[in-house]
Amino acid sequence: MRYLPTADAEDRALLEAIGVRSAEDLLSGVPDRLRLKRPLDLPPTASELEVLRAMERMSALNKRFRTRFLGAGAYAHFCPSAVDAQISRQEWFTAYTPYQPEISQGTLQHIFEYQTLVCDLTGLEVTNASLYDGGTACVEAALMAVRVQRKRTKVLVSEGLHPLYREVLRSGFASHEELSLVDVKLADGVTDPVDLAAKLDDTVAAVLVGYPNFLGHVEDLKALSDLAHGKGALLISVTQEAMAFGWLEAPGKVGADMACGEAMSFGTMTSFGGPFLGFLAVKDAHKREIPGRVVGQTTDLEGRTGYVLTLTAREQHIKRDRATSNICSNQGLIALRANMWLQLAGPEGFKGLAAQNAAKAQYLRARLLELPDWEAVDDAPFFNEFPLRFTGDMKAMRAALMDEGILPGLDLTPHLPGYKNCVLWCATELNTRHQIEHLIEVLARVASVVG
Amino acid sequence: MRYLPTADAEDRALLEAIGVRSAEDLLSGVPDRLRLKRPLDLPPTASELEVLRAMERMSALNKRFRTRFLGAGAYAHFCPSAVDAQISRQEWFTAYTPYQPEISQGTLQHIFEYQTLVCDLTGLEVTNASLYDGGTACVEAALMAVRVQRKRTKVLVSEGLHPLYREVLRSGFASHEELSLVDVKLADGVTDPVDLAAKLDDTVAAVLVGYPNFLGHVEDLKALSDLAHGKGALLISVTQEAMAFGWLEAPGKVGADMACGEAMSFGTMTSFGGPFLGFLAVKDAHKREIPGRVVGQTTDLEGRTGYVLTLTAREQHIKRDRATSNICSNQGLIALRANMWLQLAGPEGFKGLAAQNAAKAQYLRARLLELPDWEAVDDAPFFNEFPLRFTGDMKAMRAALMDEGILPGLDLTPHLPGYKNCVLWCATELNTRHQIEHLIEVLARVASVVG
Amino acid sequence: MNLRKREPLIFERSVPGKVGLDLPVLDVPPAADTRPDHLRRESFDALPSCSEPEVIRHFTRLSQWNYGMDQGMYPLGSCTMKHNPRLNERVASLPGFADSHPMADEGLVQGNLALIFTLQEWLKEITGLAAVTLQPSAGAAGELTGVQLIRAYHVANGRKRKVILIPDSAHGTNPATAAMAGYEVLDVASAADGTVSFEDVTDPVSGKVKQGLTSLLAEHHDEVAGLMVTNPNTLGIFEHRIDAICKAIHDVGGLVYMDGANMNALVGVARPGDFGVDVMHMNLHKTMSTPHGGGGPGAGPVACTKALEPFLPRPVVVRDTVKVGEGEVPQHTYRWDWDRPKSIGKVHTFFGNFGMLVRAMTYCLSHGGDGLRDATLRAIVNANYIRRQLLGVYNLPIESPTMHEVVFNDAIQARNDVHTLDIAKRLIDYGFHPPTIYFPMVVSGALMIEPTESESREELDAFVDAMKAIAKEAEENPDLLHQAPVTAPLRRLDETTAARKPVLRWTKG
Amino acid sequence: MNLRKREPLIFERSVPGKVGLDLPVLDVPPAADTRPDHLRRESFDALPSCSEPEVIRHFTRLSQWNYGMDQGMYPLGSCTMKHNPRLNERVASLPGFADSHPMADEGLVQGNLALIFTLQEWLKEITGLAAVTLQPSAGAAGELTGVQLIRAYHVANGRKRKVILIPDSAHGTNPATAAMAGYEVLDVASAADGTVSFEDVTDPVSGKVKQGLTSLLAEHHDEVAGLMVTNPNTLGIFEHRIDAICKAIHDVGGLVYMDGANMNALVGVARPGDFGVDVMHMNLHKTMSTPHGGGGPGAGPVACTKALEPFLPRPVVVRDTVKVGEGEVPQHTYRWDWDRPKSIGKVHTFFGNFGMLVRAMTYCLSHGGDGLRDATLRAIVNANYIRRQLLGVYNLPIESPTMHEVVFNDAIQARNDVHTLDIAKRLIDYGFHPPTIYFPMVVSGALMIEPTESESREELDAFVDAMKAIAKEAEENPDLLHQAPVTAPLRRLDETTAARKPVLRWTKG
Ligand SMILES: Cc1ncc(COP(=O)(O)O)c(C=O)c1O
Ligand SMILES: Cc1ncc(COP(=O)(O)O)c(C=O)c1O
Repeated sequence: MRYLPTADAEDRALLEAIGVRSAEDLLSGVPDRLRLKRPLDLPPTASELEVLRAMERMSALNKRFRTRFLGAGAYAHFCPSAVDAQISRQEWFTAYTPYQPEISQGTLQHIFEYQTLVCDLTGLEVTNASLYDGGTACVEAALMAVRVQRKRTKVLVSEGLHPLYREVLRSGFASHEELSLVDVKLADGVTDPVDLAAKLDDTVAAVLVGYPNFLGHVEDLKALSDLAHGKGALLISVTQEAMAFGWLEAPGKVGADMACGEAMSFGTMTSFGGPFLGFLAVKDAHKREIPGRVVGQTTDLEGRTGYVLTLTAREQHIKRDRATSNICSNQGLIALRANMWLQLAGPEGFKGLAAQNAAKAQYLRARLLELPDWEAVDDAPFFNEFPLRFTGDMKAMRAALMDEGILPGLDLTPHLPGYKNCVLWCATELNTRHQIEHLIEVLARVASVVG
Repeated sequence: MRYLPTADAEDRALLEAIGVRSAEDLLSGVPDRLRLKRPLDLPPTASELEVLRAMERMSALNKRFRTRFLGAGAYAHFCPSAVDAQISRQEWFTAYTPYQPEISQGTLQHIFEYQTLVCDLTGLEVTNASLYDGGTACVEAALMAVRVQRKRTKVLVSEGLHPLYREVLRSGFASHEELSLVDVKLADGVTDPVDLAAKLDDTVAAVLVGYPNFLGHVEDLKALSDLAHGKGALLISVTQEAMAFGWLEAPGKVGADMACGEAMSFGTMTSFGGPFLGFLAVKDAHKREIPGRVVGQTTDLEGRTGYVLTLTAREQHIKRDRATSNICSNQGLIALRANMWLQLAGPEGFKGLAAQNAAKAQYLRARLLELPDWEAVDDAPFFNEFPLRFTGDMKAMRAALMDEGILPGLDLTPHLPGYKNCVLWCATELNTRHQIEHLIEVLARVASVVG
Repeated sequence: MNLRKREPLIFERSVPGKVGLDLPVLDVPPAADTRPDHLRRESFDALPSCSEPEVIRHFTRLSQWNYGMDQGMYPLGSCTMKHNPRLNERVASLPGFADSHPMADEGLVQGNLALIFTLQEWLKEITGLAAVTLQPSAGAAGELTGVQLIRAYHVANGRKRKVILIPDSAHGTNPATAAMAGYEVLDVASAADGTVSFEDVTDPVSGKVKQGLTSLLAEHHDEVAGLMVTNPNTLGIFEHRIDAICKAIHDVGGLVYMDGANMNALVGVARPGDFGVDVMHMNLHKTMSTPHGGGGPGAGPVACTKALEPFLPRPVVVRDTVKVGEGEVPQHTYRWDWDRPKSIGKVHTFFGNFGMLVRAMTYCLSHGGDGLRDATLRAIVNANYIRRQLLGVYNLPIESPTMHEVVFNDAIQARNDVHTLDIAKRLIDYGFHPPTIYFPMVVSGALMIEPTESESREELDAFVDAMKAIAKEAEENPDLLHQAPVTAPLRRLDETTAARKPVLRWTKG
Repeated sequence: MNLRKREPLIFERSVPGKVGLDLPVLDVPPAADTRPDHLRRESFDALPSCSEPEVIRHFTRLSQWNYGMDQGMYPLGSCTMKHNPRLNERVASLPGFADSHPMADEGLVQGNLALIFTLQEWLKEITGLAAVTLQPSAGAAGELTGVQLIRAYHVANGRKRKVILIPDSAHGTNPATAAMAGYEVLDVASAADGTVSFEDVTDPVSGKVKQGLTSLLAEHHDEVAGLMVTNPNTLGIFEHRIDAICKAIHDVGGLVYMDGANMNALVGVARPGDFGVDVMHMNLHKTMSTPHGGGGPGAGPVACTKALEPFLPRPVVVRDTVKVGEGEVPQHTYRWDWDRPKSIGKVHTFFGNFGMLVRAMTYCLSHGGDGLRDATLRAIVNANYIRRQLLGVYNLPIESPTMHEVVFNDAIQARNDVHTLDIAKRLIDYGFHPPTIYFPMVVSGALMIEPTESESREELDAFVDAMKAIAKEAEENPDLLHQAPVTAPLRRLDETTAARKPVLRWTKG
């Protein structure tokens, strides 16, 4: 097998040095009664060519689309070629967590810069080296809020949060009978301040709201956080489309006490939902309660600046059952993608791309509303996603688009009560005007056929 | 522009330091009368996304084929993913020729290992860091033979050499009235010993023969070199399909005095014919006449082994108009591909792959000959290519195959007298039995339609 | 070759006006500004302005201060640093996989569902368990999923259980996970041979008595939700009484969770499902070589028994087989089953770190059943070769048979006041990444060495020579080791100050 | 970070039986052995047997002893080491290009023909010349092509001419090329300002007289086939009399070949076709940034006047335009024209280093006309910035205006017996690749510095600081410089022995 350095001569030499006849002799630690007495019932070793062909066949079973208008938590954005090239360097992608700083300064300095950028985007003071994804980041944020808020045991969750984030939250809280999750209703596509006010009391540790929310709408964090703070609750801003940070003010600057969410938009493919990039940023006062790896700046014996993993007293390998979280491996390489993507984009590029996202989405919405069978649902401001109600035959319409190589937006019917027959459309800098016109053309055809 | 480190502040600082107002002020060396007074009539700067799309559109104008049976000097072989990954390291692909050995040991040791392998494959003693491609390698070999052979001014060229190699040879010799090229006929698909004997005399410096030749046939180097040596001429073996070195004895071990040709088969794509990898290996006695860069082993101040460019007294930057060649840049990165490809293949893998090439070609030929309209032309032994005569409608047949996603072998009609209506078929390890059966099926269909 | 001594933070390099990314020409009307004024993004405090070449050089130079698997042995015990084939990276980036969308209708992603289904089948055969979920993002996430399955199982059976037993040699994620799942953790003593002790154990030094499995179960039997055990354990030793341990836990109605981080020592040799384990995770970024990426992403699939299957995270992939006709190859279609009333829900927003699953599947197909077993055996041979070569040079605190990794400590060198940290740092000067140190905690000054099957005899010997040279230096020149590393771009770093006065981001100054 | 001191030759690592590549299952009958016995390949003497990880590590470690563009400034004068965008690599590997076949019918490769046609149009506009061939593999191949065009032109006009004039500052490929094309080479003296001298020049030291252009033409007028001139020349100086030079050559019926290796100083600023050049080459691996690959591949397109076009290498791409109908966008199709009776034939087996042409096309499209000119200007600014910063610190032998590169020498440091080689080697210790040294030969101890437009002010300053520090060391501690480099994995290498007793390959023993 090409990956194994085995050769009769070499194997014999090793076994002789050890003083055994065969490798099996080294299994003495595994009692005979516990051994597998047969070969694994799996295919044999295969050449690279054969494996490549098999996997290409498998990948070809997925339908590909020239044009995509689907977001809903996983966004197709442009990624400079330099990013893929860089993360492919063995120095980055094969390395382990930087336990030995003297031989891992590359990874450590990168994380320190990444942390700086996440704080910059969120307007908060402390963050970590990454969390698994948007959904699990919500769980860590909510549990941290409960720790920080001591005896408060209730967490309010806006129904504007991604439905799957909410399910991950429920699963994470299930094991804690002492804690409860309460939903907050939507009104006109954003968190209903009335319902929120009604549910806020001094048992509420925190409130989670989307920014922008699942519908792509821009929540007024300022107003919501004022409400929350009024009752001593923390406001946790949840962002599923981090590209919005190039369009919207940093949550930390408009009242959010914590910001978490998903940053896959910075240089990562949709890749069926993973690996993605969870993030969580908090205030300095709360830094010792943050979960996960944190990198800090320090100096070496000769006073030169360097970087190390720090605040480890929070972590599982030191605190064990009193750790702030059990997380160990995180999404390191995806954080590297995000860091490099952001450094290449810079302020001009980032704000410029975000503005193009908004422009494409606004144009798409306007063109769709010119069609007879598409209706506005609510008119909250939005970033690069928005819902519209479809009065025609949903199934036929979707099928027609797919036949034309267009992946339509998400059918909200099964995902959000009150949005039956609505489609969540997403447009990014990758959607050309030509693609939009083509979409409209096909939809118009469908309409005329049906009507 | 993203590649330029320009910013008003930075530019101003630079210009101030230099003591000029604008960059144009630095053009004082270019007399005004000689300057271009207008902007270039070319499109403006474009974003990466736009350029990528434009180039993707252009590449899509080329027709792609699932199945390819075309070789004729450019061969599709399997290349391990590790090769592309390695040559993509900036340490390799962005570096210049290793003029400064202390900071270029990577490139230098690689070339030394590459030289070792080329000598191993060809059975000769000295080679260089690469030449442009198979055709220009023939020119360098022939001119070197003339230098080595002193007053001999004639070079015999077998008609079994790739027609384009022969054209490059003619172009290279055109500037030398004192030298002449003479063709040697083919008999039964290999160099005709009778014609060769007839044309050999003491003005002949060297004889070039294909090994295997353009038709994929195995020339008997031993017999041919005996003839050449009998008249004091050198035998130059020309290999256009280096994969054959895993199947055929090293030319240097069966009489060749020099071996040159094309080594793109080791890890390089067909890429419309370039960049490819020319090679030339010679005997130790002739080493000071070899063209191009040569790497040698030496030691540093502390006695540690290291590598340097050597025998530079042959080269243009020292000898100027008395150099052995004008070559400066060569095909370095392609040589790296070949070196790594060979090291991964190893003796087992290389001989194994070569044997699979022979097996696929033999099977393909056998299946084709079962069809009514395909006839053998000659029955010389072959490696992975062979010619067959087609008695049907060539144009219709080729069109039918292409419609089915099959790229047929080369139509020899315009390329080689005596091979009218013949197709040069090639099969490699990439051609599955399934592909071959599919080909036969389509050809059978065509036959039945026509007949 | 990077001979520069320092790479500034990118923020120090930023010059307003430089661009590293050009915008495409906007082909639609510019966006109307619908943002409330106070929600308009005006500026950034840190986001740098640099040209593309500067950013590329910044990261390239930084990368050159890392050490990777393609350079040499990376003997981090428990981390299983093995060869990361480039083929796996290439396959994961096939557009069919990389561009597929998690919210797309299942009919559009049949390839992904087929891959998930197939990889699950491989892992079932490898673990000997009945069901598998690929949703957990890493080992710790797998542990949490597994413990949540245990909790759901007990709840479904109306049992109130609040204790999880964990051997003191366990990895930190085990107790942290149990706590995160709302359980109280009780340590189980380790016996002299390094495995789980049934009997209580008295510490020779402190005289403190640590409870063994028997007395713990006697005391807490009906509170015990289960046991989390690592096998082979963190000492690289196979729990030879694992079947008895499982039986003891089952007898009190508990379930056994196996931390499968060390499955690379068992694949093709023994199967947890066969020796009584109820639920376990595997680290695909260890056993199946998906790259560690400088900290992640990983993938921590969970395998469990039939009894636990109903509780698995949703959705679950289902294969429907359509027989096309007499003697024809059966055609498969795949779908998501979301209707899982007993499911613990979701442990990842979508379906886990899918890109890692693609790499793991590729790794499995490349090795095949035989190759996977050969890898296991070679990993064990390599660990034992190192054990044999360093025996006597370094102290081997526990002599039970070594599986895939061996744990030495600094007892011999300590006599010259040379400690584990010194030895580790000195290895850097010899061009090796140090092993895992000070873990497991049951061994003082542990040096945990895991070579994996990827290492050739030549590389093993180079490592052994370095370790021997260091032992010699410890005798002759201990201070040299206290100074190490001396050839790296940085000397030892001040971690105390870093934690006391944390500087966790750059700020304009 | 690679702290190992040495990487053995792969051959020393080989162990028979190891495999780095597994064979696919053969799905056809094994090959019948049709080879004559004496032509059967039995064995290899050097080809190594290693596992894949070993080979990958071997090359990775070797690579870590190189220095690349993505690490820092690479000021090799005349080599134009500029940023190599990854986009260009990505585009070149698009299957549509990478898998296309040179012997395929032209109808199947319309994309390639379109690319070749378009790039030729760009180069025509940039050079101001009428026709372009992309066939030459590199600069030297371009020179040979160009000189063969000149020869063919003279032959076609029934002129016998045997002399090519070349300024003594020319790159070695110029005289080597002329000789290879069967010409006799005569040197032309350089004037004090570094440009071609019309007058004869007396060497102040030797008193030898070197002929200038005027006397050479007077003496050889009807034998002169042409002149090969580099502009800007190898001193980075624009030949300000180039129009007069061209006229003088044309007056004797000769043609002017321009070595365009330094076109990166002229793109968008001045065009050879406008100032009288008949034929020239460009190094796309310089001006258009296709990567140098540690020695190649390059691409050396040749541009020429209408008069020379008939002689260009064949085939020539032709565009046919089909108007589809009223006001519609014209449709193009492309074909090869092989029927070129006057063609010099072929200078490459197929169509040149096509993959490099794809990269160059991508580079052109990315920059656009404005970006190309901006790049030229910034390259000139950077060179002048270095000139200004190092003025007085190093000796500037010729003070004519600097274009894209500046040539200093070691005159000042020589007083302390510190020479160009010492300065170059010391730069390695400071983390920079040295400049081109001892070229051009008209300057003794030349230090030829070309920063290119890719360098930021920060990087230029770092380089300047290093050069100043070295100048200081030359004063204070010359021996330090004789020892340099001291921090690289190897010290200075013995090139004399290497050439005297050449070891050019590894042999068993
Ligand atoms: C024994 C053991 N258990 C659990 C883990 C945690 O796995 P992960 O880092 O994938 O969360 C590790 C990884 O270090 C481990 O070694
Ligand atoms: C001035 C000059 N002319 C010609 C050449 C030769 O170009 P190439 O190396 O591409 O053959 C070079 C490259 O070093 C050069 O600098």
